[in-house]
Amino acid sequence: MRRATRAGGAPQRYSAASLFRHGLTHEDWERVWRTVEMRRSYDAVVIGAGVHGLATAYYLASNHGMGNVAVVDKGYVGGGGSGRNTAIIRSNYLTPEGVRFYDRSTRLYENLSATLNFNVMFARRGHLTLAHTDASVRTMRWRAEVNKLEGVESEVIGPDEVKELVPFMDTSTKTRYPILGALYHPPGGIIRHDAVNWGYARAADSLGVEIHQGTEVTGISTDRGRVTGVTTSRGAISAPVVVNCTAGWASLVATMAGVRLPIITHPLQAAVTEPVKMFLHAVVVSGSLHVYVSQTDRGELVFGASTDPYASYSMRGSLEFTEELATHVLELMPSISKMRVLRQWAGLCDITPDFSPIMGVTPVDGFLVDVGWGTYGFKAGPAAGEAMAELVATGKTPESIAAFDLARFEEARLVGERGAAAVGH
Amino acid sequence: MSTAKRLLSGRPTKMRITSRPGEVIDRSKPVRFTWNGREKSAFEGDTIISALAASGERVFSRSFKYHRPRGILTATFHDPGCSVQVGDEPNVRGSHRLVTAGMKVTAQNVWPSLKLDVASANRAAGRFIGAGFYYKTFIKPERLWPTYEKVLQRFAPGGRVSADSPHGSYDKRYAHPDVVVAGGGPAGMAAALGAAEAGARVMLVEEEHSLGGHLRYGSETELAALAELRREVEASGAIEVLVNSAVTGRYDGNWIAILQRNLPHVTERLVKARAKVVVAAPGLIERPYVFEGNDLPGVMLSTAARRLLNLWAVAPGTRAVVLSANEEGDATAADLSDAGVHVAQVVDARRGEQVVRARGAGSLSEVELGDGSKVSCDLLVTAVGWTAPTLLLNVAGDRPVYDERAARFVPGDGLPANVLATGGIVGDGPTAALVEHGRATGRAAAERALARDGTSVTIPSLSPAPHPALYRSRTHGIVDFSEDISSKDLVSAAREGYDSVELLKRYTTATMGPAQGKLETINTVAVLAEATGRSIAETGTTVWRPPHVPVSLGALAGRVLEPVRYSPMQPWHEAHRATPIVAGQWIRPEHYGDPAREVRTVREHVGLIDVTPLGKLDLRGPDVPKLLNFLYVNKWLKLDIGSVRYGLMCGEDGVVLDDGVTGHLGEDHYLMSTTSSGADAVAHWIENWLQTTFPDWQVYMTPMTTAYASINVAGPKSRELMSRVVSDVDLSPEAFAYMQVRRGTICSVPGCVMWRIGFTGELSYELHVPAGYGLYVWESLLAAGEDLSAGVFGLEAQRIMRLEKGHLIVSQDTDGLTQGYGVGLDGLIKLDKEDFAGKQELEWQLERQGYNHLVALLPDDASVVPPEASQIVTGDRSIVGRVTSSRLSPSLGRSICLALVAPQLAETGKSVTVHLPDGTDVRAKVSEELAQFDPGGERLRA
Amino acid sequence: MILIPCPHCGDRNSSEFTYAGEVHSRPSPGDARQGPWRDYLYGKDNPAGWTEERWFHGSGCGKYLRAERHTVTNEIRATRPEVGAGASSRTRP
Amino acid sequence: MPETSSTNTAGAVEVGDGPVARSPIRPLPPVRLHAGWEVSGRRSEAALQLADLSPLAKVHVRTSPTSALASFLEVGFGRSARDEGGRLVVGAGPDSWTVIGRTGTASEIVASLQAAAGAEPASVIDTTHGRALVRLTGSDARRLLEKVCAIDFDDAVTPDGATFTSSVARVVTEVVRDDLDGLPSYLLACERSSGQYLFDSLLDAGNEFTVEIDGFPEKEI
Repeated sequence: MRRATRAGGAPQRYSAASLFRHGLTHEDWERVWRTVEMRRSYDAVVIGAGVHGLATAYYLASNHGMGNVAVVDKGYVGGGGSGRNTAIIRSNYLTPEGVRFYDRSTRLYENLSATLNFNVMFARRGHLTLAHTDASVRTMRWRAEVNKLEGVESEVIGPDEVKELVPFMDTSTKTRYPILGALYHPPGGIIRHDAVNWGYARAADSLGVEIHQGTEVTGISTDRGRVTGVTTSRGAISAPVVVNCTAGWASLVATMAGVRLPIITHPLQAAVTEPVKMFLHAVVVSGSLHVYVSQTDRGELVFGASTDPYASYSMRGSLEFTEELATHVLELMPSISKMRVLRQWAGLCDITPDFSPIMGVTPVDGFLVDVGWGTYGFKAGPAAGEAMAELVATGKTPESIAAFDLARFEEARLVGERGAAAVGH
Repeated sequence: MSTAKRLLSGRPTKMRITSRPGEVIDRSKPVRFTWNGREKSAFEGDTIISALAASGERVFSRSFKYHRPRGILTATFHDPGCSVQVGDEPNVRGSHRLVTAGMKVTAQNVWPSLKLDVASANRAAGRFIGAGFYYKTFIKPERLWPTYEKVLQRFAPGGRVSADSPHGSYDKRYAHPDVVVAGGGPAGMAAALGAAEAGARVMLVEEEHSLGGHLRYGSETELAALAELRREVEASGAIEVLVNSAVTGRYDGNWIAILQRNLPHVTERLVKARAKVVVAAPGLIERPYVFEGNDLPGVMLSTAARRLLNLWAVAPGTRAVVLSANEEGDATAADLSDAGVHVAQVVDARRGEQVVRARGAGSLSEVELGDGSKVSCDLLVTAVGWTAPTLLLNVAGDRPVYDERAARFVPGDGLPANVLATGGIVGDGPTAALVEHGRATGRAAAERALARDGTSVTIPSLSPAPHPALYRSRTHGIVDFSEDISSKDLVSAAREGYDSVELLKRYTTATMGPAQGKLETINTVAVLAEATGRSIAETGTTVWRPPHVPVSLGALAGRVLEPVRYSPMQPWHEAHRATPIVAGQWIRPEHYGDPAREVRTVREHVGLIDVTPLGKLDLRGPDVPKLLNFLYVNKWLKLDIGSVRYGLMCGEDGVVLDDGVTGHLGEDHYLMSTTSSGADAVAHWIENWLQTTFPDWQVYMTPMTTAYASINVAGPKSRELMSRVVSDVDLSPEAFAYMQVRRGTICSVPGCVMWRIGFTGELSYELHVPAGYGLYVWESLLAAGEDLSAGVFGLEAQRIMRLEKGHLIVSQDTDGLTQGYGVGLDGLIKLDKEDFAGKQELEWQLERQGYNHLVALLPDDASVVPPEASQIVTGDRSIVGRVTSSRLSPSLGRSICLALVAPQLAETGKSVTVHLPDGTDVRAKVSEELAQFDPGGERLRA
Repeated sequence: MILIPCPHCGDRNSSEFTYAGEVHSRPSPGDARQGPWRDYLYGKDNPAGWTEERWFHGSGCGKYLRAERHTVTNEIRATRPEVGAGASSRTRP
Repeated sequence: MPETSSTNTAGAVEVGDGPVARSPIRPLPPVRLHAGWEVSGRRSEAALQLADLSPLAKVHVRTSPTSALASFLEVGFGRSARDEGGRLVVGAGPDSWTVIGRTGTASEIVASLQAAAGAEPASVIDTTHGRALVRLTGSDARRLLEKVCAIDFDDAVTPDGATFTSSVARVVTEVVRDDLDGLPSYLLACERSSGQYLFDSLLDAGNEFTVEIDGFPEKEI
């Protein structure tokens, strides 16, 4: 096994000082990652250059010294769900295993800029999940209680406190869906998703990982129940371990290895408005109204909703999505009716029956999956990458992801996030 | 006196010139408005910017990053430097929005003022804050990032919203035109005419305030052609014209979104048109040229100059240099001269002449040419080529291809049959050629829309004219004016490795601003191609995403349509100040002031509750028993007429789905009740089985939820009360026993169904009354029970009483994984039935064991009510259950709970630790029975 | 908005329907083993291409129908009733 | 606490002469009793009118389209027609019909249909109390409906007599085009509890056409 090595010596440091120097000299910056010839063999192949694939490769190299790894992607770095999500970070899940896992991820995110020497702009904004019914208040309290027992900051707050955090919110009782309270999760926030992808890619590259964009996996080779490599649009690669880190196409990639997944692919749409001066600090989610919204540092509102109601691989977006979204946003904040939607887009989400991911081994030896991330994949990237890297390197499933194995469906051990994750961003 | 002389003579800055043949202003109607608090005058027909330009203003905003002054670039909707705040409306497109009397216009993105702009210090730092600089700095220490972030947020572009702005009035409309023509220039107008002539219903959509496209600011011949086209469109009875409206996108099934902005009674309206065929005729967008100083106020596109001159009679400057690579440029030079603007020099790019840089402090004063010569001027007009706005084609699946000869992207060959294109997006030509192409395309569209043969329609060819490929001069300048991205930024990012269009776009944010790539996409691609040594064709272009123009949230939301459902007794509830609770679409009384008193009324006397939202399904047919036997976990093949039975439904995964009672009313006739929230789901569930799996079963299911007003009469005196209002049913305990159903007359209302069941644990009758009589019966019952101290109770009292009785509420005391065993109803599940929904999983659940159990918990301190969702924990704080329901029981004078707990805790007398939300722990004991009140059920069966 | 040719009502917006997903037949109750049963509950083909699926026309005729839909383009090439109700299937030309 | 007088806000009718039935849509004054139902006696002359017809008898039929009862009903799915008794027979679904008759005639209708069904399987249910029914009449009716319903109301697609079920203002609604004296007119029926909402939504959408409420009509159906 090749040990991880610095591909081109120590990577160029990013800092205010280096920025200043470059400003004076006008030298070109070093390339963020190399473009190299694809080799015929690696210690592991990761399919998908999104945050999960890149983080897996990065932690393989950084934590386990395994740098002889190829990340292959049919598109470009961060071009799938990792570049299309609404970049919300939180850990206020419902089940203890979920809370622990996402808490780990949030903590990795909090330090990620320094870890990767790339400013990923994590901004702790506070995260509000609104409750409009007594049932929903109960669920919020359930989440708050589990969160606190797991050491995660969460609290159920009342309409007055909601109003204090979000002055634009209509917290009167006159609305069709009055706000009865909210789950307030101070550590929640937003991040620059592209920066995370690029930061991981750059850091992994500097440790020897090769990133091959524009390289589509067309087949997965197996021999007597063991994976032996992949075939790609640019030739075959042999590898004893293949990790499926795709989103949207997870079923199709798994099928190449003969593995059937309990996944349905749904489009998830998002939209952004024209910028206005900052007025919404917190991240606001309403499960009942199927909407979540935050305001970026650039002043744009970024919105998302629940997934489209039918299976589809279409990323064209729909009008009804923006209509529903606007209806519900204005239900919450009627005074922003004059703000305008600038752009809408869609990504693909792999939804599992229990709204929880599938991580770990499959019936095919060496073929691992890190899939089924539904609408909550981006926020899990670092923790999933870290755990998948450990699994690849040690061959043992880490405790943190044991509950999320593929076999749970055949063995009826579903994870209980179903109640909390309907629109859980 | 020429404009130039007049202006140079030092008179007030009046740039308005004498009347132009195509001008759209009405000089007889002056309008006054304010700009940054100062009063300004305009004419009706002026846009905000044309009026300000007429008054001599040149700077309308500051750029996003470097806070450079910005003036007019395009004089169209997409003018990047001309967004302004109008009253409480941010980001108004000043080059498009018409001035109205009293309008309060202010500049955005300036602090503290347009003229004195401290942030422009950023300009000096420009060399250090190129694209992507954020990613490379503010990394350490991380705790300082929020502080940096706050600073950055101050410089966020855009206007302001205010928390007290009214929602405003918006609207939507569905339409079903045969043909939608997107774009009302000459080709679009002709297409509409062609389609209408062929018999189609047409919707013609134009972004500007009137039809005509570029003809509006064209030559006299063009104006004459326009007049003729307008006359024809008006004369046609089959064309609906929407001006100041834009096709914002095309979605699956030719679902066309149109934003209509020209209506008197609503701010904006979203029209959703299911078009049979759509014709894209958006025309062309002129693209800016990249060179140093290209964003100085005074540097503008040739179309901008012509629009200012010919539509609003505004001189765009006094002394002009014209960089021309095409006829439009030449025509602009001619128009400028004609209007009295001195054209100092025409730089002919077709002869290799070049503009290298523009200079000026605050606005343009000098242009440097390719030969090094310098020309002083206050206006530089560029005419270097065109961009085809292909959004509609893109979203229909077409991928535009780069036409090297014409130096622009043109439609590919991937259009579906229900999308056609015409006009400038397809090719160039004189007006007659555009009209001819448009008319034929319109006819072809109609043929397709009306599903006719269509072979008779020949569409003449229209191809893009050759054009020099001019993107960037030998200096660097701004590429994305909204995002303040220079060509230098792009080159540097490409060299860093962000060298595909998508990566470059994301890294630099080029094309991501308010103009959404309409002005800057091609230049971005060209600069990237240059930086990577690839051709433009190889580099490709980004995908245009909807909407074509920004759409207000108000228009997208439209009229507020949120269905609400009311019971027939709602007027009474309102009159008696019931506290409402929203339960799905239903608005129900939670209580009438004092739930505890309402409980006592029921426990001691008799109370009425409105339970109309309970799902009620009428089931008829010989196979109903089979259906019930399949849906419920218990047995249903033998149920006497006149009896009701409780049943539990599970999904195929064994998870508890719903519960309720079903009564056997008559031969092959049953009435099923479901939970209120589960009514629709159960109806679908039943239809699903009947239609997809058991099509041979003869069952007709009819939802009857609101055909009946449902009233539960509960309490020890309920039989007494019932006896006063029911004459045709023997109410004696022997004749009408617990779990039986009778049909009869209540308060003289025939056709009522009554069954003896009891969620509250008291002797009670659930009455289903023909809904129109609901209010009458409710009031009559109360009147009849006055001396029995009859009262009403709401949902809260009912919840308390059901908890005293230990009855579960599906989805409160169960969750998304709770299977049938363990919820206190194990005896109900009959695994010896051949088949029922969920049977397999329930069998395996039983084999597997280890599932949670629903138990009643009694806190040791009877005054403590653990909030619902309080967790039950072990000594090491691991979670072993949770409180699902809890209340202070008025009947027992103590707190009571239901809880789902791990199996090892589900033993009578077991003491558990309940962790309260306030962080404290309390102890509670598992009770023997789920019911704490009358566990034997004697009151119920009285 | 997908336009669904309801075999009973004609072309209607997909918002009138509830998506009921891939069609999987129910293992016969007598001999259900865990593997096939759990696959019936959770397993999915999830193809990127043509698929046969059920929709429920809740805001229309109240009938289930089968549709052949392409999951990438969302094109529907044929629909037919789930049970015979007198209406014929619709095929797009 | 119990009240003996009617709490109906229109409140003109005294309780006492037997049961009073009420529409889910609160009637505008003057309120009168008609066949036991409270109805509005208001008269409008507006060009666009909305009237509450909920008291009319409504009978829901389910049977096979090949049954004797189906041929007795004659009308096919998507169409509507008056029978000899002046009742409106609506082909509401592939195997369902709605028969609308004058107020108070539901049991007659049920009896006649049950007789026609004979021994064949059928479900004949009086849904008078389960459905709200309104009528929108006027030349702008189509333009109003186009704001809240995605169906094509063009004469070629939805002529007089046409019927369909679709979403109107987001409520599942049975719509029957039933022109009155040459004026476009539409009957709209939805489940009862949403009746007031549907009525209010139509009024709101009709604001720009100055729609007015008309009382219960002389000619009921």
